[in-house]
Amino acid sequence: MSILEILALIIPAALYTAAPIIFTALGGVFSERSGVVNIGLEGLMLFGAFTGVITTLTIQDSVGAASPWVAILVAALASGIFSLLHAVASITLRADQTVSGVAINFLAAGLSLFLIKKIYGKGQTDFVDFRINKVDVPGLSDLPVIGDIFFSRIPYTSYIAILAAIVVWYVIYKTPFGLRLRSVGEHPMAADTMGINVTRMRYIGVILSGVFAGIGGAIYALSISGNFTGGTISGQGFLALASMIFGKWHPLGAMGAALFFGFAQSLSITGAQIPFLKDIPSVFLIIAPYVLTILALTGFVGRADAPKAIGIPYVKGKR
Amino acid sequence: MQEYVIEMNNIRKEFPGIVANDNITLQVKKGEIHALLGENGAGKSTLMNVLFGLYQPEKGEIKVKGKEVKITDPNVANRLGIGMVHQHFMLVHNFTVTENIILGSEPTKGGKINIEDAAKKVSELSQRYGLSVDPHAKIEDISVGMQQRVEILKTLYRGAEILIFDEPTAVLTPQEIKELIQIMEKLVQEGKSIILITHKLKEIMEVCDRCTVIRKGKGIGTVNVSETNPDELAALMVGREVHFKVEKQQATPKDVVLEIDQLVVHDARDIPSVNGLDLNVRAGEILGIAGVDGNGQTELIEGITGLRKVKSGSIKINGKDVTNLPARKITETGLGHIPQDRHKHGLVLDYSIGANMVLQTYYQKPFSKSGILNYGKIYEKARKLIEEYDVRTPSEFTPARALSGGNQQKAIIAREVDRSPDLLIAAQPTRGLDVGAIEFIHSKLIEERDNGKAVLLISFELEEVMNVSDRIAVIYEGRIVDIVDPKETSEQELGLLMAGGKREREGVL
Amino acid sequence: MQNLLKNERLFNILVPVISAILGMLAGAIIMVLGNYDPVAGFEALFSGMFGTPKAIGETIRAASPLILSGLAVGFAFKTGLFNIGVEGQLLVGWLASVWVGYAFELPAVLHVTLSILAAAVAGGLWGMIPGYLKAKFKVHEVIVTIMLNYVALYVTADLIKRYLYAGNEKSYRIHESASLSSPFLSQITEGSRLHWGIMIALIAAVIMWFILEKTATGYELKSVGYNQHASMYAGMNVSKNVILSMTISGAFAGMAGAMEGLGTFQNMTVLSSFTGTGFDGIAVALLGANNAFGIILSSLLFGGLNTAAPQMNFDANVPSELIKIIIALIIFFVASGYIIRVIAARFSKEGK
Amino acid sequence: ACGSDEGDSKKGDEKKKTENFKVGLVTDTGGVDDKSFNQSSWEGLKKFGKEFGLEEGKSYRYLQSEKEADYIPNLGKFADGGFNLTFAAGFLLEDAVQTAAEQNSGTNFALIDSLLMDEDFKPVFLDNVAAVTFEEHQGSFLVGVVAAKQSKTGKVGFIGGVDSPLIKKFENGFKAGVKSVNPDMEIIAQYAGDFNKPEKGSSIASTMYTQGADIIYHAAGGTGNGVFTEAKNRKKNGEDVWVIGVDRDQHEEGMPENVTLTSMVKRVDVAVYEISKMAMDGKFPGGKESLFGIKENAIGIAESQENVSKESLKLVDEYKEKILKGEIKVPKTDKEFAEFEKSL
Ligand SMILES: Nc1ncnc2c1ncn2[C@@H]1O[C@H](COP(=O)(O)OP(=O)(O)OP(=O)(O)O)[C@@H](O)[C@H]1O
Ligand SMILES: Nc1ncnc2c1ncn2[C@@H]1O[C@H](COP(=O)(O)OP(=O)(O)OP(=O)(O)O)[C@@H](O)[C@H]1O
Ligand SMILES: [Mg+2]
Ligand SMILES: [Mg+2]
Repeated sequence: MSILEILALIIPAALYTAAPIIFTALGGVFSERSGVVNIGLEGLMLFGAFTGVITTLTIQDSVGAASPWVAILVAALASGIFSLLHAVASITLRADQTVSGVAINFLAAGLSLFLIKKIYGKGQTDFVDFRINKVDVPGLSDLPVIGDIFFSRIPYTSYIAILAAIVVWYVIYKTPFGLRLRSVGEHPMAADTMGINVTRMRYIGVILSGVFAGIGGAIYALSISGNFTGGTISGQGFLALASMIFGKWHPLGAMGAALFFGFAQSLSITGAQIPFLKDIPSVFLIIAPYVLTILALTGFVGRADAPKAIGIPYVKGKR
Repeated sequence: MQEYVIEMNNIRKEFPGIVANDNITLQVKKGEIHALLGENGAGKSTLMNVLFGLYQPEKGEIKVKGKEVKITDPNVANRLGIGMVHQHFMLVHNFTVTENIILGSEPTKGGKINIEDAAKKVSELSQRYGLSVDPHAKIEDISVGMQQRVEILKTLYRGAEILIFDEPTAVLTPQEIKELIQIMEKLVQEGKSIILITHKLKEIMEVCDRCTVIRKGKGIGTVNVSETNPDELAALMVGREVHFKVEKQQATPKDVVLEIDQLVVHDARDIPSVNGLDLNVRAGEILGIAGVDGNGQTELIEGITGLRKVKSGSIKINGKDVTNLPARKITETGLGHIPQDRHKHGLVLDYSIGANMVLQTYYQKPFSKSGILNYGKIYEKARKLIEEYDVRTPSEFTPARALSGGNQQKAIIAREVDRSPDLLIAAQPTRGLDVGAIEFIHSKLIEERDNGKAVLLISFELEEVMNVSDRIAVIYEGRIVDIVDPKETSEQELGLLMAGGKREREGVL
Repeated sequence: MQNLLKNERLFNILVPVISAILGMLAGAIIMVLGNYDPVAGFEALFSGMFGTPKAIGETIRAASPLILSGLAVGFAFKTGLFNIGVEGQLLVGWLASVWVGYAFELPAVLHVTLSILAAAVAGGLWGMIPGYLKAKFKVHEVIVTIMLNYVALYVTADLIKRYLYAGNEKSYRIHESASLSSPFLSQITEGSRLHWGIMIALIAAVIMWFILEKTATGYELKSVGYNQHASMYAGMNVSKNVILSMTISGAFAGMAGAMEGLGTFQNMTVLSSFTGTGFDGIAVALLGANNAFGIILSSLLFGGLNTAAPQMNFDANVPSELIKIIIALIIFFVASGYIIRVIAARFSKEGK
Repeated sequence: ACGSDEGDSKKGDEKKKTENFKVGLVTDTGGVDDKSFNQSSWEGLKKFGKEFGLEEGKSYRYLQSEKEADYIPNLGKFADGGFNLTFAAGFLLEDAVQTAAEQNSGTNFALIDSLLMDEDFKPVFLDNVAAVTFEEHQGSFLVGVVAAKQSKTGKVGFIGGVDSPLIKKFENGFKAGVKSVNPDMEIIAQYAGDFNKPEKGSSIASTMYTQGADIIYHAAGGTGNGVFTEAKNRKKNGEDVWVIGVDRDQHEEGMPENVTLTSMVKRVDVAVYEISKMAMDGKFPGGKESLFGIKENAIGIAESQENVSKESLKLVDEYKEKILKGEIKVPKTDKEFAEFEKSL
């Protein structure tokens, strides 16, 4: 295989697998930038995958090919509402945010399967009839060289994810909302003295994390797995969390990290069929994404500074 | 007709278990600088937080320009023209100056923050009041004095007519204090009114028109500053007479304990901050280091105590070379250290006050035997120190976090002095404390001196350095530029030396 | 003040207990909503937890690795670190114990000890990596431990395949001399798989309590967790303590793996997904307030609920996922229970 | 080979026998709707139960395992509940069956997909355990024949879940089938290392298709879902690619784009049904291996044959005959395959 052929294999695969992680990591950015730790991304993503699939299954006969797209919106809404649990516990009730996030993960896993069993009488759903397909982007996919690498056999959701990262960056760094969100995560009391409603901003941050993780989960289920089982979401949320930290709580950084994960993973898969990588024991290729991430953090990415007030419930007047 | 811009009548504010404000009345005239004076924990900040809408009072009324108002949150205060410069700065460290100022009322253009417009407005404001700042600098990169200007600009940006300054001078250098006072005067000329909280009676005497004194949550009264003097104010505040002049005998210096030779220490950005410094401190003397903040004091202390690597030069304690030894080795050689930042370095706030008392000695007998702690002995020690140093705490098991700043400081001093180190480094030991606590700490330092210990005092407060030290070393750009006798030097002269010696400068406070 | 301390202690116990009860109640409500018979459900659940000697034995057996993984999480928490990597450390510990249990032939007591030690060392080393990276390069331990979980999962599977493969996706069995299983314990519990591992878990709990509360090392570890700057000021070696803390935490996790390797299974399966015990450890530690004794109790509760889930399914047809929901709700209640504590603390403060 | 069809019992005593007969199934963590052998086992059990008028939930039922540690207690629950026979779905339950069988010598167990093994991995037999295994390599051989016959590119792929002796049977049988038809065919094989990672399945499939393979046979459980996803995406974009399903007729999974060429079916249900019946008739095949293959109609290619050409089907029948006659001995391991390939 030539390098270009290899890239034409790896890059689309990376973009394909990165999309759900990007969305979920962006959700994490919203929540943690507002000062609320979100270990619960995994659960929120799972809930999104769950609602995404059952919505598609329910409406596909009447809505048709648009159903997965509608389902993504429903999943966003559902996970947004689900994330309220985390918000109420960790903001209003001042629960330990890590604890609450862990509870979200347990709850999402238990509740979704419980409901699946209740609704369908079995432990997993059928496959959806309409998926989010990989497409050749009209026009662009015919471009020489980059057409095959960047615009062929990639679902639209991957481009939407990248676009979303840019939009989120703009919102967080260029708008009053973003400035206020960040101020609440860094120094809530300062924000309070400036008349910003800390509690409200944090609720918004957490709910947005639910919305984005829900989208991420739904995209995973509707573009990759095609159905929902207990194992559909197993670790992707944690990978998104890692991406967010790796990306230093920055939307574009998180996106870059998610793409890096996707790249390393597809390299490890494709590697088994690339001549000079073929002889390496497969376990090395399989662990490569994880080891590379650690090395990257150790070597050149440097220290990540979390938002200052993260994890600390805001209590008016407390120093 | 309105005599007062602000009237707070019979304010009562309770916290669980404590009445922070008990029937306090405060009336501020338009265009005056009104001092609010009281011991640590008297309830000053609380009263101001009530005025600013951060707290809701249980009882009492607030009138702004004669109209009764309910200040339910800071937004309401802002609208009423009340602005507050908080005791602990309310700045987001990784935002720019402009971002901090506009936060909450951002000018936008098409949904996007119009940062250029805002920066221009900030520049204009800062010029108008002589508060020079760089609108695009990040807070974490600018000095404390500069940060305070940002705090002031925040209130002005919102069009505040009544400004509250909560202990603004505690963190400033003499120069900065002088500048601040000029700024305040300018603000008053513009028709604004100021409430100033400070523990420094001298400042009150210098700039304030009237002064309201509160003690233990109760209003004691309001006096015209022109009709009173520092002694009377102090007595009003504490409820007894206070001695300002520290009583001390002539020092009898003996052998050299600390010997610093050609010391070079770099700061966090790897720039030489201490640059070829020589200094000796003898047993039985207090050597004060005077200097403007940022001339290498922090790095000097960190170098001596082993918290920062020394680039070159040597440090000897009792003749033993301790250069670049681990911090613990240096401590064991005979060093006591009252750190500048008591929350960051001095205490583990989540540990009980008892556990904090053995922070330097927990691994030694009798507190620890073959690695096993003896909590009986630890708390016994703690009880003794609490008693001896009058640390006000419910018990030795109370978390250090729950103590007031003054009592936290006393605990640190108890711990460090009790080890009876040959060299005691005291960095800003009285920052933010009331006169009672200051008196206590100064007397402890002198007691140590009289016990034949060497004391190195670093302070930005000239008055403190002048009062307590036996000799004063002036630090400038990482070097000791002169050593003077406090009895033969005026604050004026010292200020000149601190500013670089030869250059013509007006004297400082 | 004395009162306050007493109240505080009371609340430390009361909040988890109330939460557990509320969690069960919520479970009952869900059963009713889901058209299941809550009476039958709970009958089955309780009988599955402690209804028979065998059920009790199985509950304790399931609790053993949970205690150790809870200790691992709790120990790190107490020293200011968040070890999400317990799962990975457990896996390498499991493998190490099985390896030593299989590859050597030694007298029983020695062999068991050595196998457990191997697990502790392997888990400790695995935990040391994020500790070292945090200390030296300031890399966030959460992300490193997440990554290392995956590395452990794939590497242990590969090592079994390469060196210990007995077929059917599992390793060789350990020798009898390395086994923790006990015919005696099994007999008194009427055929459960209860093994001596519970003793090790209990001893480990005592060790954790002792290290943290009674030793100078514990004083340092906690101090570094609370305030690195002050610890440095006090002459402690911050890097060393961070590494040590993660190592000890990892060692506990590794021993949790030994519970599976030497106790329950006597071998290791080539796993393609996580056991979940490491993540359950987070819940256990939280419910147990990171306190050694609390962790034992919460492990018994969660261990019991987990072992009883199939029983509930078998007898009352309630999907076993309900247990996960109940556990999640208990965690929520515990977490939010702090508000109860705050309210009560205020009351008692006023009263004094 | 065992598993005869002679269980046709007389109507008369059937009633009596069935009255007290209880049969259970312990699944692995997959559950009875995993579209794989758990599901297939349960279907067999249901068929059996319905046919003999047993009451579901009481006389025949299943219990899903949540985790590895549940296997033994779950088997024990059936034994305690007085079940005459309990099936254990999957080789992962081997240890558990051994332990449970020893503890409950009064009841019978049947282990699907494996023999019991001792410490040195030598087969052992217990009188109350029937070991039910399948000749998946034979079926894989047949779908290999179809693949070789219908590939237009001369290149086909195989994707396995995890690299284990069981899945190796699928791989080697498939390769042997392909090579038997056309020794020049190129076969790419890769293992995902996981039965539940659809994104890996999709990426591997993508790589294989891009390299020119037009037919992929998967034996990868949930990971295989990704293979279908990839094939459907490609077919939608006009590429002529196919998937060969595994275990059950996976025609459904290929819809609506219709990418399932055929499937290798492994009729666990047939085996479960047969063994249950034998047990009821007092002919429980304990203490030995019951092998199910083409002969027993338990292995073969799927019934949905709309995408398989006439010629392929004919060829499949020919090879089936040869296998049944013993003319072809289908390889199971890498070593056997190497020898097989040499002999071609
Ligand atoms: N948020 C709070 N919760 C509970 N009690 C508080 C709180 N803030 C202040 N207090 C109590 O109110 C009293 C007054 O505190 P306040 O901060 O107003 O004192 P202060 O006069 O500003 O002291 P200082 O000079 O040290 O700044 C203190 O004794 C303290 O016990
Ligand atoms: N949030 C709070 N809850 C309870 N008590 C508090 C709180 N904040 C402050 N206090 C109490 O207020 C008292 C004084 O606090 P404060 O911080 O004003 O002390 P201080 O002497 O001014 O310290 P500093 O010099 O650091 O400003 C202490 O007794 C402290 O326990
Ligand atoms: Mg104060
Ligand atoms: Mg104050």
